[in-house]
Amino acid sequence: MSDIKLAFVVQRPQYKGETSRLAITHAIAYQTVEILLEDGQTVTPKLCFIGEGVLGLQKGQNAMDLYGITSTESHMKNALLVDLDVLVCKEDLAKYGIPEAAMPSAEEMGADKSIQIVPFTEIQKAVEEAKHVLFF
Amino acid sequence: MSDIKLAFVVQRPQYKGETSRLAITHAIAYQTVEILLEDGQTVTPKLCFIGEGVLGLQKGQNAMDLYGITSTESHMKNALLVDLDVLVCKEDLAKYGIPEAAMPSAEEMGADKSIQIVPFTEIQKAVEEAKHVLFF
Amino acid sequence: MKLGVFVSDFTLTTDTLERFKADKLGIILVQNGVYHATTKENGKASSLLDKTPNLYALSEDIQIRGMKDADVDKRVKVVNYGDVVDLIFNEYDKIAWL
Amino acid sequence: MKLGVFVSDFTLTTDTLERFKADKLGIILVQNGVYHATTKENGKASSLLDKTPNLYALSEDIQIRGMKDADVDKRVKVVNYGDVVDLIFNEYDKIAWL
Amino acid sequence: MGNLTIGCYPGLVGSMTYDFALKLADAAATKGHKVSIWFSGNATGSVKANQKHLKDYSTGEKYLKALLEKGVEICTCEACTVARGVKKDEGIPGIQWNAMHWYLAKIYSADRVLLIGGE
Amino acid sequence: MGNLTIGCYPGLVGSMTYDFALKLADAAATKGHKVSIWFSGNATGSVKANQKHLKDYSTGEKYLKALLEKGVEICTCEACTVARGVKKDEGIPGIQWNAMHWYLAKIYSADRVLLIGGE
Repeated sequence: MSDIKLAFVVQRPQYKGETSRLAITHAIAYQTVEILLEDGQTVTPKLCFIGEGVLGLQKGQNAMDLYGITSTESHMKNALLVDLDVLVCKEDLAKYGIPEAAMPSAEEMGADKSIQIVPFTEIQKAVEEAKHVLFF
Repeated sequence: MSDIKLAFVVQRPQYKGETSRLAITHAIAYQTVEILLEDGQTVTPKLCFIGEGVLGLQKGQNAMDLYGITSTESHMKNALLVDLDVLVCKEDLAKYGIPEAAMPSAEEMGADKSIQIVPFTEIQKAVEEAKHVLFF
Repeated sequence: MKLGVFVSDFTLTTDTLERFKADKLGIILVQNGVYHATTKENGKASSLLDKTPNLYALSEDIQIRGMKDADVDKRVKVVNYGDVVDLIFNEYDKIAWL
Repeated sequence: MKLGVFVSDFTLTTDTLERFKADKLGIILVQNGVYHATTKENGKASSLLDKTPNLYALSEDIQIRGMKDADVDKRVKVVNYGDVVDLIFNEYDKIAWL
Repeated sequence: MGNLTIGCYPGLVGSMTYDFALKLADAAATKGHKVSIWFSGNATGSVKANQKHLKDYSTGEKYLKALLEKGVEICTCEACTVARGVKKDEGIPGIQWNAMHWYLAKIYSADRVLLIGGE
Repeated sequence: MGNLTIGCYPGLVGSMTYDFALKLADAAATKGHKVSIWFSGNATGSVKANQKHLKDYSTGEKYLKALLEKGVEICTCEACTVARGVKKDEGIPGIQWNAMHWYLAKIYSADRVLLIGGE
C-alpha cells in the first residue's frame, strides 16, 4: 500500500494555450490510473491555482456555444466530482478582485468536495508534501 | 508600376518559438513574389528588430551542429544577399549590451547591403511609411 | 497613421504598444486581453485603458470566461466579430496583433 | 525541499520563482533563459542570479546564440546535458520547468 | 467592399487564436469583403483532413470548408506543412499549398492586413 | 541508476523545447537511467511517421526511433493526437498510444519527474 502525492500548480491563465487546461484533465486521470498499477498503489494529485492561474475559473462560462469546446468550469466540476483536492490561492483571487463566490461548485451534481480557497502558504505546503511537483 | 511598402517588426527574441524566424523568411520571399504579380508590381518589406527581437541576431551561431537547423544568422545573411533593408534598433542593442560589431554581415558573400543600426525613430518612420505593418 | 491594435494577453511581454506613436490609436481586447477591461489588479484598472479613448473588447471572449458585459470598464465598448470587421475597414488603416 | 528549476525565457511572465521557498534552490538556465547569464540589461546583471548560489547554464543553448562560455557571468556554471542529468538526480529531489 | 488578408501562425488546438482568425474571416466574408488566409508555422497542421472532433479540442476542418464555400481563399505554407508530417494528399480539398510569396502577393492587393504571429 | 519521467507538451517545430526534452532523455538513458516520455498537447503531433526533414525545421522521428532503441519508453496522449488529425496507423512504430493515466502510472515509480508544460 503506497500513495505518491503530487502537486499540480497552474500558474498561467486558463484559455491561454492548452497547458493550463491539461493540468485539470491530467489530475482527473488519477481516478483511472489503478488499471496500470498494482493493488494498493495510488497517486494523489492536489490541483493548485496561483497567480494568473486563477483567471478563467469563474462560473457561468459559455465555451461550448461560443467555441465548441468544453469549458474550464466544466473541467473544474469534474475534478470536484472525482474528489480531487482543488486549492485556489486566496491572495491571488483578492489581487484580481475575483469574488470567492464566483468559484464553480459541483454540489448540485453530488460532489462532496468544494474548491478550497486557501492562503499561499497552504499551496507551499502542498508542494513540500508532494513527492513530485508539476508546474503548468 | 506600383510598389507596396511593408514593415515587418520583430519584437520577440529569436529562438523563441518559430514566429520570429518566419519573419525573416517571409520577408525574403519578396524576391520571388513577381511570379504571382503583374509586370511592374512589387512588394518591398523592411525587416525591423526592436526590443527582445534584437536578441539572437549575433554572429557566430552554431545551430546546424547543435540542433540540426539553419541558424538565425544564416537567415539574416540571406536577407542581406537579396537586398532587403534590415533595421536593428540602436537603443535596444545598447540596452542589452550587444556590440554593434556583433551583427552578422554578408559582405564576404557579395552582399551590397549591411544591417542598419538605427535609432528607434527610424523604425517608427518605416512603420509610418508602410502600407501594412506585420508584428512578429 | 491610424493604428488598430489587437491585444490578446493580460500580461504583456513586450513594450511595443508603449513605443510606437499613432495619430489615432485603437485597442481591441480579445482572448485573455479582455481582462484589461474586466479586471482590476490590486483595485487598479489596467493602464492600457489610459492609452486611448478608442477601446473595444470582444463580447464572445468575455462570455467564454464567465464574465458579463456589465463587468466591463465603462471606457471600453463591447463589440462582436462583425463590429471588429467594421473597425478594421472604417476606422484604422493599419492593423497589428501584438 | 531541494528544488531544481529550469528557466527557459528571458522575460518571465510569472512570479512563481519569487514565491516558493526551498531549502536548496538550483536554477538551470536553458534556451532563451541563458540570457540571464550572458546579458546585462542596462548594464545590470539579471536579478535571478542573486536568488541562489546554485546557478547553471546549458552550453549548447549559449553556443547556438553565437555567445561563448566566456560571456557567462562568473557566478554561473556552464553545463552540458549529461551534467544536467546528474544535477537532477544528485542535487535536487523536485524538478520544475517554469 | 474591402479586401482583407489574414496571416495565421498559431496552432489549431489550444490557444483559440486560430479560432479567432477563422471567426474574423467568416464575419468579414459575411459582410461581403474579399478574404484570404495564409497559414504558416503551427497553423499549417490544421489543413489535415479527417480531423476527429472531440469536445475538448478546437477543430478546424468544418469551419475551413465553410469558409472555402463562402469564397474565402486559404493557402498553407507547403514547407511548414510537410515539416509537420502532413502530405498534400492528406490535406483538406480546396486549400491551396504554396510558398511564402503567396502571402506577399495577397498582401499586394489587400486593403487591410492582419498578421497573427502567435506565441 | 534512477528513473526519470518526462512530460513534454510543446510542439515539435519552432520552440526547441521539444528538442530539449529529447536531448535530456538521451543523456539520461546514456548514463543508464530508465527514462519514459509522455507527449501531450502540441507535442503529440510529433509522433506522425514519415516527417520530412527540411533544414529549417526541427524533426523528431529520427531521434524518437533512436530513443526507442535505447529502451526509452514513449507514449502519446491518444485524444490529443487524433484531435490533431493523426491516426494510430500513421504513427511512428514503437510509440505507445494511451490515456493520461499512463503518465501518472509512470510517475508512480519515477525518482524524478520533469513536466515541460510549454507556452
